[in-house]
Amino acid sequence: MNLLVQTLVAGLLLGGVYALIAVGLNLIFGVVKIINFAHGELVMIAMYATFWMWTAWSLSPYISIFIITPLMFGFGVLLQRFILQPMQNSSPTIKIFVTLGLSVLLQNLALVLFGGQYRSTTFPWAEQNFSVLGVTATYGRITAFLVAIALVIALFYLMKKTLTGKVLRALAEDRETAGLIGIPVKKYYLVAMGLGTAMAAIAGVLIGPFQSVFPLAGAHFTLLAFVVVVLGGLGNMAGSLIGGLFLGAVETLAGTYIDPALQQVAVFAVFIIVLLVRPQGIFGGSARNAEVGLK
Amino acid sequence: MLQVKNISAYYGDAQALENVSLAVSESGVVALLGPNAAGKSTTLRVISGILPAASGSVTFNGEDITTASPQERVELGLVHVPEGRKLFGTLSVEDNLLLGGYCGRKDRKTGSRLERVYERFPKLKERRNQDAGLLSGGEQQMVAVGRGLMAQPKVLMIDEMSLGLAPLIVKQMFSLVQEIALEGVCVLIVEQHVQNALAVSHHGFIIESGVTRVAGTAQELMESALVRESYLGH
Amino acid sequence: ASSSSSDSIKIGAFFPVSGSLALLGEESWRGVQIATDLRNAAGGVADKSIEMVFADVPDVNAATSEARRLASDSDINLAVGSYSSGLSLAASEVFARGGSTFVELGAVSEAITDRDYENVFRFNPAAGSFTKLQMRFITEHLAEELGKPVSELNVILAHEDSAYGQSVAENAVIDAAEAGLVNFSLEPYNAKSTDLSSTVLRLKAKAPDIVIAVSYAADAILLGRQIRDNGLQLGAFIGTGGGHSLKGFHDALGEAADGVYDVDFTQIHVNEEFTPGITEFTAAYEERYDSLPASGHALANFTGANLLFDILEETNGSDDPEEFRQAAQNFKLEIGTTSSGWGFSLNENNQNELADVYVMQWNGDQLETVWPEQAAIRAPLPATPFGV
Amino acid sequence: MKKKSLIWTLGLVAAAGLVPVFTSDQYILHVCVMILIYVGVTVAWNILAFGGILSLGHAAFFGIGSYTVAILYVKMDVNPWLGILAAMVTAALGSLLLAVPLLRLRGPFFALATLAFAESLRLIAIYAVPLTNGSVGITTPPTQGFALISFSSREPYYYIVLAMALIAIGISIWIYYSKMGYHLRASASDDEAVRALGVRTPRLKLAALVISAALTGAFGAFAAMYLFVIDPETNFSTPLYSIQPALNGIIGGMGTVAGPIVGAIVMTPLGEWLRTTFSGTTQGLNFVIYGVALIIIVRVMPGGIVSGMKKLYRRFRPENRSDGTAPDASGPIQPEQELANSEGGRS
Amino acid sequence: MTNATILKVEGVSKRFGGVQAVSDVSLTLQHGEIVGLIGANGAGKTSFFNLISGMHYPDAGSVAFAGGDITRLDPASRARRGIGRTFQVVRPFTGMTVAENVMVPLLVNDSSVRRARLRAMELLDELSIADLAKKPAEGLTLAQRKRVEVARALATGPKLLLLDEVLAGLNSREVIDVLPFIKKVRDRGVSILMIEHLVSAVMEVSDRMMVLDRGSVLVHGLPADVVSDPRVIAAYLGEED
Ligand SMILES: Nc1ncnc2c1ncn2[C@@H]1O[C@H](COP(=O)(O)OP(=O)(O)OP(=O)(O)O)[C@@H](O)[C@H]1O
Ligand SMILES: Nc1ncnc2c1ncn2[C@@H]1O[C@H](COP(=O)(O)OP(=O)(O)OP(=O)(O)O)[C@@H](O)[C@H]1O
Ligand SMILES: CC(C)C[C@H](N)C(=O)O
Ligand SMILES: [Mg+2]
Ligand SMILES: [Mg+2]
Repeated sequence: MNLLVQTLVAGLLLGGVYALIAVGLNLIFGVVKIINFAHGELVMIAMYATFWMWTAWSLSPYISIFIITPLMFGFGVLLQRFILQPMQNSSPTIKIFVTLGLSVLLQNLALVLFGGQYRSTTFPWAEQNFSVLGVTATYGRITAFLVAIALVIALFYLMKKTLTGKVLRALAEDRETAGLIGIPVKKYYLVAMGLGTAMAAIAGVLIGPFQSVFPLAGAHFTLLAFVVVVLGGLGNMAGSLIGGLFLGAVETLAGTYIDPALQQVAVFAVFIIVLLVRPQGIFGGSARNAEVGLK
Repeated sequence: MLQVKNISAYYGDAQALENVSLAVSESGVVALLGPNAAGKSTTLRVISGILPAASGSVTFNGEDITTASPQERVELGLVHVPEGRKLFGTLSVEDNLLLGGYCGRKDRKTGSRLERVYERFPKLKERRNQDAGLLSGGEQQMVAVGRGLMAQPKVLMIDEMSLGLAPLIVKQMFSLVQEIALEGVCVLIVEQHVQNALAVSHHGFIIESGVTRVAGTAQELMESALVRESYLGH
Repeated sequence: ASSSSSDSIKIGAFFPVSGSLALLGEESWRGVQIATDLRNAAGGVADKSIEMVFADVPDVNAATSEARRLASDSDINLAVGSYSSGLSLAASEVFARGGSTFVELGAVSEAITDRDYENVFRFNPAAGSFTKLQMRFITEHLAEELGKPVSELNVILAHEDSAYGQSVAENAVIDAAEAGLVNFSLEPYNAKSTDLSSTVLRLKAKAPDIVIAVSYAADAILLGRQIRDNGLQLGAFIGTGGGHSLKGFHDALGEAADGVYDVDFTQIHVNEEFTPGITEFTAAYEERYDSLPASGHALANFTGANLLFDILEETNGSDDPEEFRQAAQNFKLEIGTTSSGWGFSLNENNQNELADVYVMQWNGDQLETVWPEQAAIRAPLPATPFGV
Repeated sequence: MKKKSLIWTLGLVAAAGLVPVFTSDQYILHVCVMILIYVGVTVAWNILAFGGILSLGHAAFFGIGSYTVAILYVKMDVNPWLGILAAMVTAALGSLLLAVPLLRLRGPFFALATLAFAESLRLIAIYAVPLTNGSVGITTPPTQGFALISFSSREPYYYIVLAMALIAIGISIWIYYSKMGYHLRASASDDEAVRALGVRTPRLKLAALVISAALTGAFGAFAAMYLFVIDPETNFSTPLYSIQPALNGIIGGMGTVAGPIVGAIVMTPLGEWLRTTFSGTTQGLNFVIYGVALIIIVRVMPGGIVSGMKKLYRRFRPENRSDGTAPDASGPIQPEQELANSEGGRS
Repeated sequence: MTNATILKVEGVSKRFGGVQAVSDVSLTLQHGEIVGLIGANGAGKTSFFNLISGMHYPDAGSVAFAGGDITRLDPASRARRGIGRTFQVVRPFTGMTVAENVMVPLLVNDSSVRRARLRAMELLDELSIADLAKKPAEGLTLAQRKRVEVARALATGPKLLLLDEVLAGLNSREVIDVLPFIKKVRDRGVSILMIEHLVSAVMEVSDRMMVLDRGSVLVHGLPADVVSDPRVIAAYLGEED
């Protein structure tokens, strides 16, 4: 029983990380319509930044996050402005390959700059254990989890209630018409990409204290984040949260009770099965909605 | 107020406009007519800035806006309601309207503008929270025009305004256009209902194969042999 | 037919310096470079200078491709490599089938020398050496220290599932049985996992006395951290080279890493009398790269490259495969005579039988050799792994 | 146009056939073999692309093919030629596992499902040690001979894979210009509309998937014999056999007949060249350059090399420029085609 | 069902979420008959077409065609049995030329690409768009695309043709040119069901007309009767001014 509870807790905490990474991706995928295969690399960059700020200036991740996040927002804006925007009119497939190129580039740039070493941000507070009834978790993971939830709520509010959110949703649907009615499309794409990148950055900083960083540290997250986004429903931030938690739980449960070597297989299997049952994702709207939204 | 001089335009390598000129004044309805593929929609696209003019000029209130962005033009009051309505289907009716008012959002009068649109289209008020994509064609056209009005246009260009609308609605749309024009807006309509269109407009232009062929008052056009022959079929 | 030009010997060198194996691939290549430069500075081999022709082999396809490229160079009849078992299997296969010589200096999978290729050699210890030493250490030292008879010790080997982990695990099963560890089991996990909660929870459920781990870098750190976070108490924890030798492992875990054992290629904190030449190596490394070696791989490759040069000295600089094989078969060195402490004597599979690994223990940020005695700089200390 | 392209094609085939006459450099031949393997896989991948279906999981079929031939040969002593045929069958059967996703998911969603599918197979190949030897993989025995598809020099491999690639290209051209090609291309544009016209698209897409998978399996099997080491990390490698063929196809011109061929011919040597040129300098630099090159190529020629070249060509022949007609659609080279007809791929 | 009956729809209903798009609609169509379908926007006309062509399945009711029940048949099989349709929002196959667009349905029953090409040209000629044959379909104007749509539907060799607002976007002159063509198609033995808002045009070609209102049949009868029916005037046509 305790094993089950502990497994579930571990899974949900892990799922929080997935959700955190996935919401940013969701924004980019949903609005800018780019399958960003470099999303994991954005996380990786933030992890390096966290590490260096901690090692060089002893800046705690929970402080440096306020520096890194805006910087990464800017980085996202630059990426959009100089790499993605000129491609905006190309077919989605073409754009995929630009981001793939970007991912190869960033991974290897990190290798060129920092070498293959594994670096860890060892922030003691984050490593302390919090334990209730024999179930334990570190502060670092709990923080990441809570921030994920807060962020998703914030983003949900942003998309549904604010003008910016409505504009982003309109862009997601039909960018040409949005431009026609006077919305500065390019500016909002910069915003969306910047926000998405900032989300990735927040994720990177928060996992810094418990995940080592190396050039390929982010690569693994990209596919998982896509799985989460698709499961949760495109453009659905709450869906990403729940999808992330769900997958985290599936992964650890499968690992503990089936075989750790097969835990990823279980995740992918669940992904494909869910898609078959509900192609629009668990929390996607009605089929009609999904169709309109994804045109 | 809006003056289009000798524009030409291309889609890739294919020329769509060769030499189109037109001018509209402060208010009233102006009809832009022509057979299929003449370049009417293309002309509107050039005017609203989504398609660049290869040559020629577009001026608005004396200002040359040939290279201005669509946003700048909307801010100036040049608003385009595209063919096929092009609503944001997953957004509610109200959100669609609000986005139409994006450019004027800073004056904080969006609320009252919204109310006026609802007054004009009470049906939309009923459906304000419904996803626009689920409306019927006629309702969608209302939202499209309403969205255009939200931008407080000085010139409102409506492409294929009555396409796919029930006769009842078509009638409503035509009288609506007249009403809008009475409020000091110039409405430029592209229409296939030539007779109805000329009946409500005071001016008209006929484009054929990317060239302005005829320009004149509605009356003149109604009486011209060309129009009777090629558009009215009698 | 050797066609090396009279004044230099060209040797192919395959290491992954990009991609996921880049870290230790680069370390291994550094070891070879240092050996080459030192030897050339000292006059080369049989009055010829050594020229390493390098090829980056991030994955197996690249390894095959590069092996073909170098093998088709008529001046290259001999190659070294490759750090990773998978890459080695591919590159050596190309060389062996082409009739040229391949000398492995760092990869451990038994399969490399088990294929009975006449011209494929391994100078470094194989997976079996790791597991044999681990079992010996458990039966001869830890059992007593933990106060349990060998037959009652609960030992689990957690391993990543790449060729390296798999190969070690296969040997461990055999060696554990031989050593009388009846209570021995395996826990495989995926090398690219970003979370090892499940593995740790399973371990916890099985309450082992000793955990042996076969890990690369990221997973070694992750496993350590999650053991600590879950409060999994162990009598001893033994790494198997790879990630557990890296300085980054200690950096990430800090004091919690102290007391963790690790069986690996010789590291720099070792009885220097047993490893003649190691100080020169360390000095040369520090001078070139401005830091200490990240793990034992640089040294192992350094030692291996020097052995290779010594054998080439015997053939008078000829890299003819047949001559090389004869010379290598006849070449013998006592244990304790090389910079890694290894001796040299090839078995019928061309595996160097006198290459071995040692037990080390983390202490501060040093990985100190503690067992067996002739290599040790201190005795193994009892400790609570990961601070729990 | 038709005649001209026929002459071109014959010329190219003849040139390809003559490569070993001009060089016996084993490395160059090796690169040529790799190019042809990629031509084959990309052409196979592209059959789905005709139907607007983006697969990022062809490594699955490639790996199934490799493992089929290797397991049959090494563990059951089945002749590798038969093994290649068996590989086509197993890859085709394996592709049926994707049948339901294929029919239910669209655009990027199917692509992601294929990606996950191939990753799963890789993990399963690692896990199923008794069958696959796990990560250690399978090495084919060195015994040589035509019957065993094992030779000491590259030439025979080259001719075998050249023949296979030509067959694959032939099949792909045949499909493109047959009923199936028209229906696939129409389905790429609007699946619902094409069904309303009487085309049974589920069957059609499934056929494309199975053919594509079987061909990919054949090349996977050949590659297994050629590279003799078969392991999950390589033979089910997403970058090598899922992404790269897609990349070749897109860079060449997705959904066109010539595009994937051109793409594979350009991209394979580029990667080789970068690696050999920059290896030994700064680690990873070659991939940095590769990444940059990729971004630039895709940006400069978003429709792929083939249509990029056509545009250039037309630019230099102004008399062709504004006659308003589309390029002749009956030639083997098609005007640029996009996978999804709209933004972001519809779901 | 008599021999001359080609289509028999009985009591079909369809609901989308909160909207009852079609409710209990029945219609019988005889061989060689043209029936005009009119109704306000959102009345359910297109949805009714979708039920006949198989894009959607009815929640209740049945559809029989040429003597067999097809209520559960998929769209492709219905097309093969002889139901051709156009889409209100035209859907040309992009990336293909106009001729190739028309070849797609022709290749369903005939594998010869050459024959299909010839036949496609004939059809395009009939619709007077032969000059567009080699143009990419995406570069056409709306009206041109509508014609391609009709050509494509005809190319399926239909016994029943469902035309969804194919006259929309044409001016009066062009409409006058097209109407005889529709009659000609009918004279070849094709039954036609057409949705159109251009009442004068539908009246001219239709044998009967049916008016839908909020999903249900409002009036069904001879064209002259239908357009003078006060309910139709109130709900659809509006008072004459
Ligand atoms: N997106 C496009 N790409 C290429 N060519 C186009 C495109 N849109 C229109 N054209 C071409 O430009 C010319 C003018 O088209 P336009 O849409 O302006 O005509 P229109 O007068 O609005 O016709 P309609 O009444 O049918 O809407 C036509 O020849 C058409 O084929
Ligand atoms: N797939 C769908 N999902 C949800 N609602 C739908 C769907 N299709 C149609 N509807 C709704 O059903 C009703 C009938 O729509 P339909 O398209 O059949 O009307 P119509 O009579 O063809 O109108 P129009 O003349 O404007 O084309 C509308 O309210 C529409 O919003
Ligand atoms: C980490 C290392 C010990 C790996 C090992 N060299 C191998 O064979 O792959
Ligand atoms: Mg138009
Ligand atoms: Mg309709």
